[in-house]
Amino acid sequence: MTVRVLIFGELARELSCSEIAVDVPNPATVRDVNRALAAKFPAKEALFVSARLAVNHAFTAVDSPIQQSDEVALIELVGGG
Amino acid sequence: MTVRVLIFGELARELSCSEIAVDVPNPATVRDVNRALAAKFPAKEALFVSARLAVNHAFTAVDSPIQQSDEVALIELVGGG
Amino acid sequence: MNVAVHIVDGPLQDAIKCRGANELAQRTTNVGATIVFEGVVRALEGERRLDALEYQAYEPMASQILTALARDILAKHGLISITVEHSRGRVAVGERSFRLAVHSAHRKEGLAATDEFIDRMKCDVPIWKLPVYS
Amino acid sequence: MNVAVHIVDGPLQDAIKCRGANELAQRTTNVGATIVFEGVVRALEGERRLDALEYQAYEPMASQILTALARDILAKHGLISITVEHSRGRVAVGERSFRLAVHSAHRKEGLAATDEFIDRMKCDVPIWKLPVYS
Repeated sequence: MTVRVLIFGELARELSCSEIAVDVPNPATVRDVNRALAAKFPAKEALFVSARLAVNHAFTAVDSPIQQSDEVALIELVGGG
Repeated sequence: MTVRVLIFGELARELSCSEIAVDVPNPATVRDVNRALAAKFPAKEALFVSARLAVNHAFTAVDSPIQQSDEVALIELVGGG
Repeated sequence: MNVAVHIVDGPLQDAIKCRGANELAQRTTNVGATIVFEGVVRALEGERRLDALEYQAYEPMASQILTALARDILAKHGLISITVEHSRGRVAVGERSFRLAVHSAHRKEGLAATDEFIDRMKCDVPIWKLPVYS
Repeated sequence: MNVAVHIVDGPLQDAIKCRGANELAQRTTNVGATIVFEGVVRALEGERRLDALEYQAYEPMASQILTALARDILAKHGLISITVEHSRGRVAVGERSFRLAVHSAHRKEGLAATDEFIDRMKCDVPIWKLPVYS
């Protein structure tokens, strides 16, 4: 299945987009999404393989299941304030 | 000679006065003033013998000389803020 | 619980602080210290001169995480209230993008809470800043 | 040096804070953090209920020591400015008797300076407070 991952900040500016679509097995976990992101952007593998993902607006354990309808967001490199 | 020592706060309220006159040798040092205060109020000896005194609005070493015309103030038990 | 969180478009204004600054202390006689921390956009980011920062907030998660953080800090430090304001969108150099107001019984817990709140905000709250260079 | 000290009769008002809060940050583009700490008179002193505190300041020594302390803290922590206001005379419960406003480039030095300033003020500045019980 295809999961869309929202991205923000410097990363979104650098990639010139605000979301990344990745293909993952079905069923899939948060960890599968991290791995699919890392595989899609080998130059950013270290960032993506360990990046914190929020699922439906909450930080989620890496072995949590992911549905296609979930809202997934990459919460990394934040710098509020 | 007689040296007048200004007092403030709870101490002034407790003693119902705003200054204490003490007799010290001439010449005298700050330490002599502390000792004279302690001798005058034996119940408060521990406080007075080590109390910080300001001379002419500055904290002063205990072996500094004191003149009769100096403005001496007991700066202890402060609690600003 | 006395926690309020506001995500505001553009720079923060004086208004809320001036209007409400002492109201709580006048009502609840246990307030002994109030701390207002404000973050201001600086002209230099590394070596380059900035015009502004552009803040992106991922809502409603940003407000939710700020609220959860404020509640946690309030309970942990035994505070009386926390109010948080954070800008989104463009904030020019010299303008304010963040304000944290803490009411507490004593100074020490208020200062410790302020420090911890900002540390944790920078780790966990999905708000990003992008430099707008001169 | 950007140090200002004011001994004020009675409780502190909002005025100075609201008027000047962001002026310095707008003028000098290096300000990244402003911290305003206010001390408020609490209703309880130990077990007894208060109406007010009566502050006695030994002048000009109080202003001189506050100024020396502010200069020392400014230099030690590399701050941009410090403004101090302290009441003398009667300040009722819920009213403010002390305000410290610090401008700094970053948060950490501003918070450390705030804490150290108040600790040292309580040791060294000849201002006394007397409880006025209900």
